[in-house]
Amino acid sequence: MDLAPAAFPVAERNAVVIESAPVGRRYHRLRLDAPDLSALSRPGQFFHLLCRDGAGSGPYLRRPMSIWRCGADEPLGFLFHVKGRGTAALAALRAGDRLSVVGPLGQGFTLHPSWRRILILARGVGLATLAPLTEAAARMGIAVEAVLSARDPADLMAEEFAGHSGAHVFPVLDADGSSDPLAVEALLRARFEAARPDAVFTCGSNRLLLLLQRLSAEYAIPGQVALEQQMGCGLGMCFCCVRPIRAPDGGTVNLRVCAEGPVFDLQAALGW
Amino acid sequence: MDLAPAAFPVAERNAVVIESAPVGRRYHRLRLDAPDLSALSRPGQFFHLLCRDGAGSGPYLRRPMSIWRCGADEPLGFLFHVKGRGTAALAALRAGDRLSVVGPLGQGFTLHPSWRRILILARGVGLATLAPLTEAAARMGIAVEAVLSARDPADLMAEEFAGHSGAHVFPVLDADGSSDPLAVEALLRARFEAARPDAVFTCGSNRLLLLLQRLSAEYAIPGQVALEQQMGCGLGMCFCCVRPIRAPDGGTVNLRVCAEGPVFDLQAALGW
Amino acid sequence: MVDLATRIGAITLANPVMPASGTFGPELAQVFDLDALGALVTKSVTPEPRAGNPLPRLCETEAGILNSIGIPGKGLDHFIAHAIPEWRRFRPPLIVSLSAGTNAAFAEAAARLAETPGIAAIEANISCPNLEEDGRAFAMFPESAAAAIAAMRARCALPIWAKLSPNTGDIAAVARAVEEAGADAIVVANTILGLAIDIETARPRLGAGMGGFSGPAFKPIALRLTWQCAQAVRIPLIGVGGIATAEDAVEFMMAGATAVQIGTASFVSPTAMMQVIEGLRDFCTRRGFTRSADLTGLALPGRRLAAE
Amino acid sequence: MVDLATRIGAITLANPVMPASGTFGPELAQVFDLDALGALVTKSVTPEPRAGNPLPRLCETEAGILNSIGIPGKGLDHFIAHAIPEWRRFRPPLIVSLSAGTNAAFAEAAARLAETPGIAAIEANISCPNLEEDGRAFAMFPESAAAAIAAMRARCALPIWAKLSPNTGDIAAVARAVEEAGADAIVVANTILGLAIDIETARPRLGAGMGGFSGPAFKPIALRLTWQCAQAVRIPLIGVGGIATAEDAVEFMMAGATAVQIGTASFVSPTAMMQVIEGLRDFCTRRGFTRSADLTGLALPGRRLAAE
Ligand SMILES: Cc1cc2nc3c(=O)[nH]c(=O)nc-3n(C[C@H](O)[C@H](O)[C@H](O)COP(=O)(O)OP(=O)(O)OC[C@H]3O[C@@H](n4cnc5c(N)ncnc54)[C@H](O)[C@@H]3O)c2cc1C
Ligand SMILES: Cc1cc2nc3c(=O)[nH]c(=O)nc-3n(C[C@H](O)[C@H](O)[C@H](O)COP(=O)(O)OP(=O)(O)OC[C@H]3O[C@@H](n4cnc5c(N)ncnc54)[C@H](O)[C@@H]3O)c2cc1C
Ligand SMILES: Cc1cc2nc3c(=O)[nH]c(=O)nc-3n(C[C@H](O)[C@H](O)[C@H](O)COP(=O)(O)O)c2cc1C
Ligand SMILES: Cc1cc2nc3c(=O)[nH]c(=O)nc-3n(C[C@H](O)[C@H](O)[C@H](O)COP(=O)(O)O)c2cc1C
Ligand code: FES
Ligand code: FES
Repeated sequence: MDLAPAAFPVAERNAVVIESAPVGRRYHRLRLDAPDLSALSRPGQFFHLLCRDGAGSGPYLRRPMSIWRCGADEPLGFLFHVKGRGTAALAALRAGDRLSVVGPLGQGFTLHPSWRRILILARGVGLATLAPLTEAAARMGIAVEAVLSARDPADLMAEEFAGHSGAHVFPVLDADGSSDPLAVEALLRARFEAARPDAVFTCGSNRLLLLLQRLSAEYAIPGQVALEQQMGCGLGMCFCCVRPIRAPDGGTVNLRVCAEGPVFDLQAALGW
Repeated sequence: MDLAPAAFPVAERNAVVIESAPVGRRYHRLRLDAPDLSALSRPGQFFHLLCRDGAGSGPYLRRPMSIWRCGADEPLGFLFHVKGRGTAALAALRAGDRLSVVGPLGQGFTLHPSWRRILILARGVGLATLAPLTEAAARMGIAVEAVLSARDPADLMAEEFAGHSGAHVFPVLDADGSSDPLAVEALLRARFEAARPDAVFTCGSNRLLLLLQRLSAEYAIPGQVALEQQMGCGLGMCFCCVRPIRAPDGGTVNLRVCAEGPVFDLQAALGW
Repeated sequence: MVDLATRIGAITLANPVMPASGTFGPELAQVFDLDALGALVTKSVTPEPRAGNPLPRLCETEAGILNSIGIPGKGLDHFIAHAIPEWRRFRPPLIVSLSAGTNAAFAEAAARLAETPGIAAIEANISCPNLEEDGRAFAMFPESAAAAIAAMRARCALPIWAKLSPNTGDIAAVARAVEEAGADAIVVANTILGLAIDIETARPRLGAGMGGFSGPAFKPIALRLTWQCAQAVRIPLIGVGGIATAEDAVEFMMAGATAVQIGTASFVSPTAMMQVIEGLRDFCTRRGFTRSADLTGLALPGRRLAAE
Repeated sequence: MVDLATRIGAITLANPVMPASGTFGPELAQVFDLDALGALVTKSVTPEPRAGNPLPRLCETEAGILNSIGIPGKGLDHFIAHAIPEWRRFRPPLIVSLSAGTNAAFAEAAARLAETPGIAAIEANISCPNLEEDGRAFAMFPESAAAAIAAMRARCALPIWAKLSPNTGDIAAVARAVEEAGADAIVVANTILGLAIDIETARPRLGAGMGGFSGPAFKPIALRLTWQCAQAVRIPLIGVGGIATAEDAVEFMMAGATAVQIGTASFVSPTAMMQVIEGLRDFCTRRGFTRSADLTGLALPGRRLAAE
């Protein structure tokens, strides 16, 4: 379906909910009918969602949510941890309800055509942010290995992550200690040695960010990280979503997660 | 079902909605499961309703609503004109939802056992306030004649008014001019002459209040009127619901519609 | 068991929750046992009878209300003769709210109330208009606020709680001034001036034009005022403004309040005060506070969280 | 067709709707054509670069938000070199919001902006802290407000809009003072100080402690401030505070505002300003107003409703 480029790159749209369903015990997924926006969306970008349930009740400000599924022939999908009032209102939406979205927003991940193999390291619902990257890599013939860290098997959502990307998933769980930093470091070293990735990506855990920064520096592998921060406008206007990011001159500069981010160079991000 | 008198005469109760249905084009009725409160309620009293629909969305303050149906073996009923945000939220309630009510509140109508015949004059949804009076009169063997004034047949709601009280209803409509003040005056004089009522009651129209005051003074027939006023607490604490009422000494005094009212002596009320 | 006992100067309350003046009356006894409250606070009484403002006296805004009731009442004589006896049916300490137009009138009325048995303290509503300052409230300026309190202090041995207004530019200065003038506690705060216009009639929605703004929308301002006063004075603070839940009450206590008042929330839920008392007990149990009084001032700069 | 043209002193806007400083940027051009706006208002620029406040810089309250961004920015030199050229891509009049710590710094910056082509007016953010008055905002007192405006007036030919603070005790006096000091219009109002505490950590939710309160919950206060200023000065008023719909905008105009600004509402609906412009046109059509300017001041005491 060939869409004329939207007059404006960012839309404020009341999209119809196609599917609203729980995932495991703590998560929920939504699929929306917005073909033009889904086609425009890039992995790592996000939408700013107005969390009002069917009857208009919910918190005042919008909530940022990574794009979990997108593409010309794919409904716009979000996968989220039901945490507070906003995500609860989203989880209360039923098919047929409308959800106000603003987006696609922010700078997504970058994949170089020359890359043949990438490694993904995600914790918890961070995998939602990295899922569309896996699909995109598969379409470019790039092999994907993914270390997914979660509390227990129920929380793993490997299927929600990999979809039909064919990514090779290495689950690590708190339940059996395999998600312990030392164990994860050993696994990463083994993968770096056995099938050296051209680039690494992470989202969702400060500890894993610091670990991946150290290892990828040691192995001189470039990387990217998707960060999170509380947001007001989501469009780069209010300066409430800044994070200190390492500047080329060695100092740090406050950059907007919603505008310069959410994806930053792995080595430039500072732990939070 | 013999109920121990409630420890406190006024309850704040989350009652379950048994029935929620539109009536005609502009009205709606609700029936609630609150047997003890329904048994305590007297004609002319009201409840203060928290107008939040199934999902908790609605205006901040409660709305006052007359008791339309009550009695030991009768669900608590309200019949209302869907007018603004509050009544719209009430109309959005579904059977099984909960509705927070405070009451029964206020002073109701008085019926003297010695009376044999009463006449009721109601405009629009004012008939909801007078409906339980009709039932009570019928139970006391008091004959009831009711002049119901409405825009057109669809708005008449004679059945919602009379229920099985056997009241004799005289409909007067804007549509055919029969609700014109002169026509209503002629009808009332005819009824006063043919079957002189021991007392008259009215609610819902300033014009009809003034007409009934004049005629019942001329025929020396005692009467009562149920008034309305915007409310804050509904319990007599805030003094925002006052209306000027004629005092015995000929002057006027500000009385609280929620505490001293809503029912006042017909001749004491001032037009608004 | 959590100890909710609350000391405000010489008075001890069973718990820190009481009604806000003007939003409470003996009529609430129809709903629950008023003896469960920390204290009872009356509608402001004025020396002379007052008719009150033209209607409408109340309107809704987003998450709050505007009111301009105009302190109607039958005057001090009627209050002492008829209202006090009715209030004496209840056990909690009785706090009489007093409004007057001049320092002398405040002092005279306070003296008469001091001689009336059964009154625990006087809440001086100095946020009402001062007729000798072209209608500006006493509590707008440190000097006029202090003068009213000092005048009462000289004629009345009962504890005096000064109720401050948010409409001043520097509430900390007003708080210090009333402390120096002898106030035993500070109630912060009365309503903040607001307006709503009906665009169909191009007229204010309230008969009197402007009105007092209260309810949840007002909470962040009232909490800030409490926080500022807590860092300016040593006498106990009573926080009021938009409190509807136990969480709200804990926020005000952590900002420095020793006790809290609940007003507009009782219109939405007449049992709100009971729910706050219960919720406060649950919070203290969950977080390991043996005395609710230990919450007071926890969030103030420089105070570590003791219970951690 | 309804004429939405709006005159503010020497400047004519296509309609009375513009953004509020700090809640708007060229990034909004990704969503709609900014040329449809009455005017463009920049984030406050400061003479020197500023890092801004510690995080979190924003939190939600009931029907509103608290913010303490701390006016981060790259300073005046960078603004004139890089930001102005970017703003010149758009047609509506450009209003540059200026914040400074002293009268001299205000005057110096205003002078430099006056020599920069493409600027229609300067919005003087005198609601920010005055470093020479121990951090109290210029707009807290008539004298300090007037001094800042007078200093700018002497060095800058551009129209100066004085943006006032709700934290003062007497905004009418401050309004009169800035009018006399040469302000061409008054923007009323900046955010009002508020606080929110996280009771689990017993710490303020904002990194900087207190913050500015804005959004729908603030509207009744901002509307009252506009109403008070409208009866105190003759220069045009620009109303701002909790406006999200055309009905809100009409309320402020009837209270005396010539134009309105929309801030926090754009966070909830980036197209809010467009909806207000459309809604204003519909209201005027429905109620028979041929010029939206005829709405200004309709609700003020003594003004009959012309259109009835
Ligand atoms: C760019 C970006 C992408 C995100 N993608 C996802 C995703 O794909 N799936 C998912 O489950 N979550 C994601 N999050 C986090 C998500 O925004 C928060 O979980 C959500 O805002 C919580 O809102 P709430 O009202 O349910 O929780 P509450 O705790 O009630 O929220 C209170 C406030 O804190 C803010 N907040 C709380 N947690 C976060 C957080 N982690 N990040 C940013 N703001 C927060 C909320 O926005 C709100 O303003 C993302 C965040 C960002 C910034
Ligand atoms: C004692 C009493 C009994 C009543 N019984 C009935 C009844 O049986 N059936 C029925 O249809 N209506 C009845 N009313 C009127 C009913 O309360 C209003 O229609 C309702 O409050 C409108 O609320 P809303 O939010 O839908 O309308 P809105 O117009 O949005 O209300 C705005 C504000 O005005 C107040 N208000 C508006 N109209 C009235 C009114 N007529 N009386 C009091 N306050 C009003 C509302 O309470 C609210 O505070 C009664 C009113 C009183 C005082
Ligand atoms: C209807 C109404 C009447 C009030 N009357 C008084 C009064 O007589 N004296 C007084 O000191 N405060 C009065 N107040 C202010 C309240 O006591 C309280 O300070 C304010 O409403 C803020 O608290 P809240 O948000 O919990 O209502 C009144 C408030 C309302 C809503
Ligand atoms: C995030 C944020 C940043 C703001 N920054 C500024 C600023 O830099 N300069 C200024 O004069 N006002 C600033 N304001 C105040 C707004 O311009 C406006 O006066 C206030 O928010 C009330 O309007 P609103 O309720 O429509 O937001 C800011 C407000 C917010 C919410
Ligand atoms: S959320 Fe406003 S700048 Fe990022
Ligand atoms: S509504 Fe409060 S006294 Fe009647």
